[in-house]
Amino acid sequence: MKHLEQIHNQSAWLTSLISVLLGMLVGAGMMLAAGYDPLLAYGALFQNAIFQPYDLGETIRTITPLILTGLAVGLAFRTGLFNIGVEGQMIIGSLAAAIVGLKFSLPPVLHSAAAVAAAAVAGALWAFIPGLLKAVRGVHEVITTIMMNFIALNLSNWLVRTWLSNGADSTDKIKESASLRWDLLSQWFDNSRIHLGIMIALLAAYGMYVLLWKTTYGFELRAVGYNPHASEYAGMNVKRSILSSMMISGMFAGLAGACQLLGTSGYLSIRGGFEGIGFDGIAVALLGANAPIGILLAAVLFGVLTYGGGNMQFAADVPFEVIRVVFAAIILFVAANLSQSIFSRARGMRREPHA
Amino acid sequence: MLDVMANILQTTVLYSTPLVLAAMGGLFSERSGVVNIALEGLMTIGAFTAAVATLATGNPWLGLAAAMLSGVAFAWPHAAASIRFKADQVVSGVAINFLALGTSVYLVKHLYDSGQTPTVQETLKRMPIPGLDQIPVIGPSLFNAFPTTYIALVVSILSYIVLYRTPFGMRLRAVGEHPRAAETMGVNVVRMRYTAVLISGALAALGGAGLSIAIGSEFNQNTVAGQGFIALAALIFGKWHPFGALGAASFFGFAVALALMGQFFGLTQYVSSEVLNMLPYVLTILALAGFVGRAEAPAAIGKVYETDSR
Amino acid sequence: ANNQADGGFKAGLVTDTGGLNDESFNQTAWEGMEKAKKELGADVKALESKRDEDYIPNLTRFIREKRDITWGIGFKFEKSMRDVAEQFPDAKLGIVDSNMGGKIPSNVVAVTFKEEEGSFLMGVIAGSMTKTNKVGFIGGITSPLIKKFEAGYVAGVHAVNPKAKVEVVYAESFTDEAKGRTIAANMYDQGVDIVYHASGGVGKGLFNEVKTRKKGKYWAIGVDMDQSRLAPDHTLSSMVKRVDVAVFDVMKDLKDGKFAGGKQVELGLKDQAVAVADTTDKYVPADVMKKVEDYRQQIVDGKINVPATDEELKSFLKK
Amino acid sequence: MNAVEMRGITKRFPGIVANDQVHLSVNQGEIHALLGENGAGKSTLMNILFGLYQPDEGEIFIREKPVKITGPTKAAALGIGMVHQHFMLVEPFTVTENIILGAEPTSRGCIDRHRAEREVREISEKYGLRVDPTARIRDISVGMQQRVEILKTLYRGAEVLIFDEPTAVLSPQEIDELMEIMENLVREGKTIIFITHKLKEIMRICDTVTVIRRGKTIGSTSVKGTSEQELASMMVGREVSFSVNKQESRPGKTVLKVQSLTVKDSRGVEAVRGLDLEVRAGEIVGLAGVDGNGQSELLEAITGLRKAHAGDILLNGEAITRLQPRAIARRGVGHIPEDRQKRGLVLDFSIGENMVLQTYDQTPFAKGFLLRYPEIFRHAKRLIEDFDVRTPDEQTHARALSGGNQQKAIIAREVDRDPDLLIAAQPTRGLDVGAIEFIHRRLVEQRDKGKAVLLMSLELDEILKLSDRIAVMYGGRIAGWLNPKTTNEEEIGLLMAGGKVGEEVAQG
Ligand SMILES: Nc1ncnc2c1ncn2[C@@H]1O[C@H](COP(=O)(O)OP(=O)(O)OP(=O)(O)O)[C@@H](O)[C@H]1O
Ligand SMILES: Nc1ncnc2c1ncn2[C@@H]1O[C@H](COP(=O)(O)OP(=O)(O)OP(=O)(O)O)[C@@H](O)[C@H]1O
Ligand SMILES: [Mg+2]
Ligand SMILES: [Mg+2]
Repeated sequence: MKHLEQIHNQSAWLTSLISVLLGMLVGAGMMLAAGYDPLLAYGALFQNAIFQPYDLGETIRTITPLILTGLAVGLAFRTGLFNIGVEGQMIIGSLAAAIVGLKFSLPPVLHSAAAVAAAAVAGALWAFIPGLLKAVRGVHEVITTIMMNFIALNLSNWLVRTWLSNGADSTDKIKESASLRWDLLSQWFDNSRIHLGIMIALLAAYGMYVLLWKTTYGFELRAVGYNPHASEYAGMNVKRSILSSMMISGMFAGLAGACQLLGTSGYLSIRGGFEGIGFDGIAVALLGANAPIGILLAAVLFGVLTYGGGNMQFAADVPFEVIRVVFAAIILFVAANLSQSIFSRARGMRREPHA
Repeated sequence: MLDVMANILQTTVLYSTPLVLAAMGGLFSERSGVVNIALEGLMTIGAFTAAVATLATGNPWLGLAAAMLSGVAFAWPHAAASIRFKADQVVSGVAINFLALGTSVYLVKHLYDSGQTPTVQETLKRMPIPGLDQIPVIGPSLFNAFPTTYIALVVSILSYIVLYRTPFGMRLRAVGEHPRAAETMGVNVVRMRYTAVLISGALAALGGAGLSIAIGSEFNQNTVAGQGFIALAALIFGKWHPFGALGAASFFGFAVALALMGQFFGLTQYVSSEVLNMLPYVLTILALAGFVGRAEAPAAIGKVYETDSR
Repeated sequence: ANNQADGGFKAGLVTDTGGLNDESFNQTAWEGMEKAKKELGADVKALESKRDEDYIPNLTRFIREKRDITWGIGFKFEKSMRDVAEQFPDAKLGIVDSNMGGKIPSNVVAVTFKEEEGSFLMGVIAGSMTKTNKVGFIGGITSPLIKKFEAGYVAGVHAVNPKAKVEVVYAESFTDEAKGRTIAANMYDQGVDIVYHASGGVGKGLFNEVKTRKKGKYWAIGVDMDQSRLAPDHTLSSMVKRVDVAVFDVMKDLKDGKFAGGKQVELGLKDQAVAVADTTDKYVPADVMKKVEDYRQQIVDGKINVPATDEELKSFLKK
Repeated sequence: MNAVEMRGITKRFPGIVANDQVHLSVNQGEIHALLGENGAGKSTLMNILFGLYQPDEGEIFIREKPVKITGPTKAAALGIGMVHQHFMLVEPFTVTENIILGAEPTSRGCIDRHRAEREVREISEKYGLRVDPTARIRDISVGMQQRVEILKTLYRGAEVLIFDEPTAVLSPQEIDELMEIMENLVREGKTIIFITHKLKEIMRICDTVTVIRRGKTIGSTSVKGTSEQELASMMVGREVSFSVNKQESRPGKTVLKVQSLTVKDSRGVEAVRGLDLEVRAGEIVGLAGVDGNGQSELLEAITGLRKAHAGDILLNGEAITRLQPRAIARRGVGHIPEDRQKRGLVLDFSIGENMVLQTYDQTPFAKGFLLRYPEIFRHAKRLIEDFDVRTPDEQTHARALSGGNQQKAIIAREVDRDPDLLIAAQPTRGLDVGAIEFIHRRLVEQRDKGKAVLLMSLELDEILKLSDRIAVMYGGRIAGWLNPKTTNEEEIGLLMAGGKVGEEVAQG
């Protein structure tokens, strides 16, 4: 993860920008090879994603959970943990939000706040298990979080069918009082499903920044992430750090679930498989160098391409999947710092190893 | 009772075969010090290529060969990014997963104007080994299995021999533990890691191919559905050892079999099928927490290796 | 998929996450659209949904294009359809496979099928033809829709062969082909000789497995479309669900000025919207075919009330 | 005849010229010392000779023939072998596997284990390097590991052996053994290039010495015609004082009291067994012992990093036996850990952050739960100046500092916390004489300020020079107490090896 930090300096911004362009070029090449018109496709993509208020609102809605899952993955990475379980923690977050939204009756603002809080706590608890196993038994978090994803999926389906809906495929809509929708906001964006989750996501990003770089506890989390041995020598509680960083990560994931449920869908349904927003979070975090601002930007890019990509198929007949290829290419280019090596070759310099 | 055991064993073998192959792939890469979270993607591209090639040629063996080639082709950018360009290996692996899923589904839609390939008729069939397949309980599962199962077993044993008995394997492991030490002994770290990652691509793709032209008969975006990640888990669970990974993958298949058997025995009257479905995952976690615990990764895994002799 | 509008009739179709060519209801629905293009000169277009959250924007896109009708295919559209219907009261919408909990907005037509009726006939075939008195059913994800298949099938088996036992296993997936194969293999190994499935892609595994088994001894029964081409020598029958017919009929009515908004259009054997596949007589002997026809008539005539839920099945079996 | 000649070697790294027209010529069959401060460019030069780095300029001659050394394989073919400063051993592998790696004997495609082990045994007997060919590296002592390193070069038929700071990690006995081995090797006709910071070793065993400073050759001289003092000033460029000026100690009250302490190591074996120890204010207690006799476990127990199995540890009369590391540190224990990069620093943190690794949540560095970076950096700036840490600024990552400066940063941090008890474990390992001098002065300064100092070192020199009392550890116990004024290295060595000595100072 080390050299991703360099994204913070300005030449890295340039690198990212060039990588995005190169990535889109790869996508264009693929479209040309298959006989599609890339200009038409990309035109449709951006036109769809940002130019209409409705679509802009929907794009922001798409971005919202990506920010949160990106933060979840990024925070864990920062503290030396690989949380592949964001997907599952998000499912559990949705589940908790649904339970509160359906089974409780509270006044409007309080109700949604309670549902959001429940989702955050549930996500944190779901991440607590792999955290605990890692801290106490040294079990690799990659395995446990992968397994926990599948457990979450089945658990959610089971509860939806047996408890939350009386044998149906999906629950009822949550009570209006628990919703994160805000009519005024929706109206600004032409009745799209944009919701207050975006505020939660932005706050969470700011929260991660403050926590990690401004607070004493974040100092400890980062120290443990970089060097658990030295941290232990300095008197920090390494196990507690692992636990809390997993839980904060899970909390972000849970919030993403809350946003999806309380803002976007309004109900929980039986899932045939993973939605993948949690896995997308891995890409968002890595592209965003595990830093809040980077994650925000990466989520925007991801969101625009994802939502706009739907229109590409509509307007230019290009299969949506080319967007995934574009992503992959961007990530590879950024990670390999390819543009930089192209530059330095142009200047006749040799690549030097970094410390 | 015996036929129940035979059934459980059969399901175990069926389910774990692709996992074993992919885990062996991961083994080579990670033993050489390159994290391979791209197993999922490599399986995906293998499944895709196998289906397409078999549809085109009518010969599933050519399908397997083509799948291995495609695995090598998609492992190559992972190798190049993480070895040559010193990218973060997790990042690069995640990118390969996107790349493989994107490319394969894109091509399926382009080629067949559909979300899945047409049904492959010429799939690999079960191959009974005369005589042995008559042994009660283990006969029908182990000796009347898909060719991919035999391949998986052979690959596991070969992996062990190659990694622990040959100079190549010893160098590969040395590169994963202490690349600089290996370099001072004249081992070409970069070439070694490239080779390992490419082998990894071929094997993982082979595992994926089993899903589309042996057990299954088509490719769609759900064909692999997370099995690459399970294979990765099996590799870690098996402590980066060929037989460990083989055991872990089989354990997982066994847990799936148990969950299915539960339904046959009417357990669903007492517990929901969803709950039974959690069993494999819960069992894996319990096994890890209870018996296996800390697994020690190759020391240099995930670390970028800086050569100075350019 | 662009078409000239002739007579100005425009229709849109949004698939669920299964996609357009899913060899299932999305695909048959699209066939209905294409028929509308041919016979009604309609301008038809489709949008595929990647995730559940895409349903609303996709429906909205067609509505904003002022399409005369916009279809959402699959029960997963239930909630989204309601939202969109309320937001755009002037738009006309159609949903397949859901009655929207009985409360159908006035601008939505809800098309559902009596899958249990067709499944009952599959049960009749299986119950009549089993040699082992053990037949199987593979379900996808446990849900009311799949329960309809199960209940009808079990009832049908029971009706012709009360001694026969039905093994029911849910894969808890609609996509895991390997699991389908494993379940099928296990069923056959345990003496089941005929397996019916209602499990989407999981069912492919059933056909893969049965193909490798002895001809004339092990059988599969397909669902949604005629699936006999998946295993031509091992398929007894398929329960066909004519989404195309339903979709086309609704659009034809609409073009003629009749729109069944706010109503549930429930189609069964009587409407020939669920049916026994044409290829069934290939391996099913004439006497069984006759039995099937008898039961079909009784159901059409309302003499048999086919159960559609676990509870209804329980009381049906008691009789 | 010249075994090796390097002419006009220049090697540049980003921002630094590590070797600047360096000249080195080594005679066949001699032991040639390479001397220089930390960062002078010794390792770089040797890495070039071994083919790991390519020089930007210059020529190399082996046995008077010009060569291009493109990689370690080429170097091995030319008969050059290197024992690296940081061991190049694959820990989970066996001794044999490490030795044959890259040149494995095979039969039918597989490694011929028996032949390999036989060959290893043969060479090790020939040169008197006893090792167990089947042991795993992680299970054998550092001295053994070094023998494996030497065997690796011999297995490949090395004629010229480079030893890069081989003695830094060895106990006195092991150093003696190594010297013997080196003499053996020369007797067998090998040539040795020997890098060390210990002038005494050069005087003892080398024939010629070449001094480099800041990447440039200062000169070459025969060891016979020079002295330690002269070498030191050649190397540093100024006079260096070897003796530490310190007054008589005036011990005060007991700061640390360890009573019948038993500690188990990671494998559950008792590493410390019923040990008693006292350190008083205003004295330096030197803890000598062969590595692995429980010193590390003792220090870890005192600092709270390892649970005590039995016994008590009192700090200023209060039990700290069961306290967490943080609580112990706050009660006044400073700790300079053995392995600075692993334990002492977070290499990816700035110097500033590293300087507050224990105190980041206290005033003035934090207000409530918020960090105050301006204060943190101000603090770091002061320490950097006070302790002469060579770094561009306080925001530089610790990784970018040389080992010596990293060590200075740790000492600055620990001393500045003003602890009653300062534990220093191997504080000068691998450092050059200039840096050692500085650190020694700081430790004595602490003592004179009335602090209790517990110094653990494998360097008997250092122990003798700094300590007011010496405790020798053997087998998890204090084998004996010695008075530095009256004892000598031989006596300490004897105790360290488990022997008995007549004169001991009374404890307490
Ligand atoms: N790979 C590298 N990249 C950049 N700079 C380097 C590299 N290796 C060494 N240096 C720099 O080159 C100079 C010489 O380092 P070298 O390791 O040769 O010193 P040395 O004399 O061996 O020191 P020591 O006594 O501590 O071992 C140092 O300033 C160091 O910072
Ligand atoms: N690969 C590298 N890239 C850049 N700088 C390096 C590299 N390797 C070493 N250095 C630099 O070399 C210096 C220290 O080199 P060296 O490895 O000789 O340290 P050391 O021997 O541990 O410390 P000291 O020389 O103080 O004992 C540091 O400034 C470090 O930044
Ligand atoms: Mg050096
Ligand atoms: Mg050094």
